[in-house]
Amino acid sequence: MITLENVSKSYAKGQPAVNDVTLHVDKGEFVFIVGDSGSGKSTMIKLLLKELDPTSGTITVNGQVLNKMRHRKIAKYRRGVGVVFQDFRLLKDRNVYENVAFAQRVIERPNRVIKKRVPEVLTLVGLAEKYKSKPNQLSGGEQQRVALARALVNRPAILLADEPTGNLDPKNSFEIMRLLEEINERGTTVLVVTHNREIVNSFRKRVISMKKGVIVSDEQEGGYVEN
Amino acid sequence: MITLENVSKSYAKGQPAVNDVTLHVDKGEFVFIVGDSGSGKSTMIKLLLKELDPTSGTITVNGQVLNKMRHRKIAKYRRGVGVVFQDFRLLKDRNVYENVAFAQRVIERPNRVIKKRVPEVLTLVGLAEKYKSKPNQLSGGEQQRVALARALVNRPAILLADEPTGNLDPKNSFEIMRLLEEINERGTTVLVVTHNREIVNSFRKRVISMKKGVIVSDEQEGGYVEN
Amino acid sequence: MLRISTIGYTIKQGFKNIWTNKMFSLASIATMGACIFLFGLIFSVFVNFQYIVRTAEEGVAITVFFTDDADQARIDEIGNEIRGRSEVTQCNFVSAEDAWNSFKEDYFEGDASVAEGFQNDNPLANSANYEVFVDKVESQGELVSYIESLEGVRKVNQSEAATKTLSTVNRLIAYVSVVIIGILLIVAVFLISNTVSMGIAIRKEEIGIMKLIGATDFFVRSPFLIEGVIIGLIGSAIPLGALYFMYNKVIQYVLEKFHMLNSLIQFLPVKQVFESLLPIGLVLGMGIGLVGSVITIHKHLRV
Amino acid sequence: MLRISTIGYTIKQGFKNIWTNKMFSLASIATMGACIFLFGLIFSVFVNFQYIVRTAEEGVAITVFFTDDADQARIDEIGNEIRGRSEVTQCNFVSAEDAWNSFKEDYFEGDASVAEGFQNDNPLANSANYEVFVDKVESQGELVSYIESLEGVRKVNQSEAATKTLSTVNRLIAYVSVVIIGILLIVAVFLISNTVSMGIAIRKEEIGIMKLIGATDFFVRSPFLIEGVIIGLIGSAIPLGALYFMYNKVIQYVLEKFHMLNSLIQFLPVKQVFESLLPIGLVLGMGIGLVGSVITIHKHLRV
Ligand SMILES: Nc1ncnc2c1ncn2[C@@H]1O[C@H](COP(=O)(O)OP(=O)(O)OP(=O)(O)O)[C@@H](O)[C@H]1O
Ligand SMILES: Nc1ncnc2c1ncn2[C@@H]1O[C@H](COP(=O)(O)OP(=O)(O)OP(=O)(O)O)[C@@H](O)[C@H]1O
Ligand SMILES: [Mg+2]
Ligand SMILES: [Mg+2]
Repeated sequence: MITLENVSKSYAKGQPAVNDVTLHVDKGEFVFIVGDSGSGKSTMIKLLLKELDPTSGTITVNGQVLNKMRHRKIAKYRRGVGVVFQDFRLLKDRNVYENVAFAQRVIERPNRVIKKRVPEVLTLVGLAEKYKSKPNQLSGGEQQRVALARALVNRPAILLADEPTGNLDPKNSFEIMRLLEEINERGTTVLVVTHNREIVNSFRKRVISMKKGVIVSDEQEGGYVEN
Repeated sequence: MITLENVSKSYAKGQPAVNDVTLHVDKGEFVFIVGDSGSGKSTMIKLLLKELDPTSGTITVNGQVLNKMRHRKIAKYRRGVGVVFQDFRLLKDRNVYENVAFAQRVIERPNRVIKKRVPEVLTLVGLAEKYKSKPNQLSGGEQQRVALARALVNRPAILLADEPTGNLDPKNSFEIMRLLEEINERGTTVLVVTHNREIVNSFRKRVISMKKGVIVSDEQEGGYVEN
Repeated sequence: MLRISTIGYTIKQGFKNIWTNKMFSLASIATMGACIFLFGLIFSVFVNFQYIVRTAEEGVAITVFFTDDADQARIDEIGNEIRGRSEVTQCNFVSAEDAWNSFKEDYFEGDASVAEGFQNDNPLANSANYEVFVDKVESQGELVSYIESLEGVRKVNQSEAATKTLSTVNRLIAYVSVVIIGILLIVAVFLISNTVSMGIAIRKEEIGIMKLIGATDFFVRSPFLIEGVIIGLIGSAIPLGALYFMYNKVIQYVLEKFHMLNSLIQFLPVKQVFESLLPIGLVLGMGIGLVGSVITIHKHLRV
Repeated sequence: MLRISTIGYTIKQGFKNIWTNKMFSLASIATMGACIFLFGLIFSVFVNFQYIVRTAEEGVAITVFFTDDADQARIDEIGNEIRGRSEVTQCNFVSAEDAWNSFKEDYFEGDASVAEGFQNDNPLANSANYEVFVDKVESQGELVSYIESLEGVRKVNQSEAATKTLSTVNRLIAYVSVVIIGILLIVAVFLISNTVSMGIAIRKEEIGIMKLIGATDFFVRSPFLIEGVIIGLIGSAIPLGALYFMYNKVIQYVLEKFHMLNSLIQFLPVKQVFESLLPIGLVLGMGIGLVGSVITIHKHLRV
């Protein structure tokens, strides 16, 4: 499903943020990515979404080589990938409903479907009542859950979640993580970047650990790796 | 030092975000504030900074009643309070150094002092090398540490930190928390909002727990309270 | 290829953009409005100037003199023939006495003593004539040939110098108006492009987010296009309306302030000016809005 | 009260704001530039028009006629006395023959046959005169009284109609120019205020953050003021410079295109126009920048 071959990404001269990473994730896998602050986890997520292009190496997702993808195809590719951004990236001037609906509009779902699907997903993340609020009228955790709802609403084949529980209390975090597990069980490939040691340790999934842009360990049914 | 008497804050009609809260924090205390997503923790921080005014009740900080404070006095009051915002609120068009220096410029520190003090604080949070980067060239955790450095640089009498380790790995989180403890030991009153159960449980400080805008428990040397 | 719901969404989003960024939209509309207002103002002024010059041109008469053997009957006949021409608006007989009197008025400025010497001896005895006015200066040449071919006509004077001067002034005014309007248009496109740029700058983040979620260029762009067109239309409709209602007031004011102009010049009626100004203004506004946003979108939306 | 380092920071920040928001600053400068350019253009055109009208006014001569008993010696004396006056720029003697010849030219347009009747009998025998030109139209009245008081002077003609027409045209042009420039200024302040608003809108978040960190209103505002002034200065200096270099080219072009104007009108030298346009333009630009930002800051920065 996802293959990285000798992928490096340098923002400027000096130490690359992602350094010669080779990695394969199968369809339907659930992977935790852990690592220090600044070790290149978010950069990897951005590479997979083709928000950034690698300085060297090849990224293949679903048989498509991202490096060579034509400009016209990028939008279509991204529609198959659900992303929770570390900084949420909600549309500030639209309310919760419109933020989530936007992902559906982009794939030209008819209004009828949108009207049914969006409230469903908002209920799933516990925000059904807040559908009319603008992002700046939400608490940090609520914004994070809107971002998650938007990533889920299209039932994407791949879900990339960058720190999806950083602003959530432990109970909420566990619930959200169980939701991701459930989605994964229905066939979605899930990559979760997290700092939450408790969660990583209790879910016993594949854990990829990064340090200074390099993968330092990759364990099936692993725990949180302390560097 | 900090006294709240029957403080309520409603953003709109319906359930208030902070509901009839009465609370006293002594000078030099270290307090954790915990609670579900949306329980009113950030709202309380915003009230203490006079970013928001309460709908009813009185807030007194350092002998000054915030509700009655004149517009001209607000800036001066805020200079005595260091804040780490949940969403960082860094100045996007300035680099790390300028972001931290800004807090010093505001209190009209001479350039000579700024040039010495800012690198010191950046070293303290582990960002000495990144001083030239703009916020959007930093990882989530790095941005969070810049926000912390900015809150600390003026050695404020009160430190309010809203989820200061939400984007940090466990090791970094513990280090930062130990830094806050140290600052507290030097006399600063510290209020930390956090979801990190491990940290709350291991530091054994006063823990105030909120639920739906109400304080549901307040323990000295407490642990993380599950609702 | 496009779903109806998508088109609906796009149009709705265009309007919503305008509403959400009220202040910014207002600024754009105001910029546009200011440009179109100035355009309309200068357009009106110059259309009127042209009209005034035209009217003045028409006031330039052809003078027809007669041979010595033409008697009054023949002269009357010639008058009728001239009046029969469709391009002739007026044909006045000026007797030799009239000519002499008017000459005395003009030249001696009522200084009777000088003129007295000629009292019984009209020096312009030979100068009875017709003053002929035509509807268009262009018709003058043909008419002159025709009149010259009539029997009993000694000479036809067309005051070439005056005509030339007027048509030069006319050309000069046309040039100046074209230059000023041209500059204004460039300024307008420039300002609008800047305004749209800023609008996009304000929403750069939002646009980036949309693209990351999988929105196509077209999907992101089209609301901006529609926004540009709407702003262009509103921004031209308002100043045109304002001009429409100000027009008569201003003319009235000018005529009051400068009585002596009353007899000299005549202004175009507002209806006639707006017959061309309204469609030109609206199309211009819409065009500027569209061009402004197309250029800017193309420049800035390559995310 | 203010530390020097704070003042330094403020000014530096003003320049930095401009640099950081390059695109936005450019837009502001361009907006300002467009306004000042149009202002300068219209200013130049109307200053020249005024000048041309002035020149034309001066071309209107006073005509001095003599009594029958004034012989050539007395006439020469009168001429010397007139030439002695400081306001007189020219004083030409026109003999009766000259007057008659010029009259024939003017009136009969070279049609010799009509004039022949008078051959040996100049009908204007009495009309030898001086054509006197003055430096300022205002001096005319006084001069006329003086000349009338001279012995041997029968009559002084000043062509009142022509003078009146010209001064009316002059007033009309002044009015139109004041109105257009006034509208332009309002438009300029408006556009600049909008541009500053947008600038503040773009940085609204940043400003909010600054305030939460404890920055005073003054600390937040002053860089914007300085920014406004700098943008105003740059935005007026550039178009004024452009106008300065275009001025002569345009005049040359106009004179080439319209040969006949060459003799008729004379343009003001660029130096003389810019003596007033430059300071007015710069102060205007700075003022608009300052006023625009003060108004907007006051409106939007009450965080
Ligand atoms: N746009 C950029 N320009 C320059 N450097 C960047 C940029 N984005 C990130 N970096 C640097 O690249 C490194 C990796 O960043 P990245 O965001 O991938 O870290 P991360 O693993 O997500 O960290 P965190 O857990 O704190 O979010 C960091 O040192 C960061 O400063
Ligand atoms: N500006 C606002 N307008 C309206 N409602 C708001 C606004 N800000 C916050 N709220 C609501 O008030 C409640 C409390 O918000 P607050 O940000 O204080 O929660 P919190 O305890 O900080 O949550 P979290 O842990 O998720 O950050 C939430 O339900 C939120 O939706
Ligand atoms: Mg990250
Ligand atoms: Mg919060």
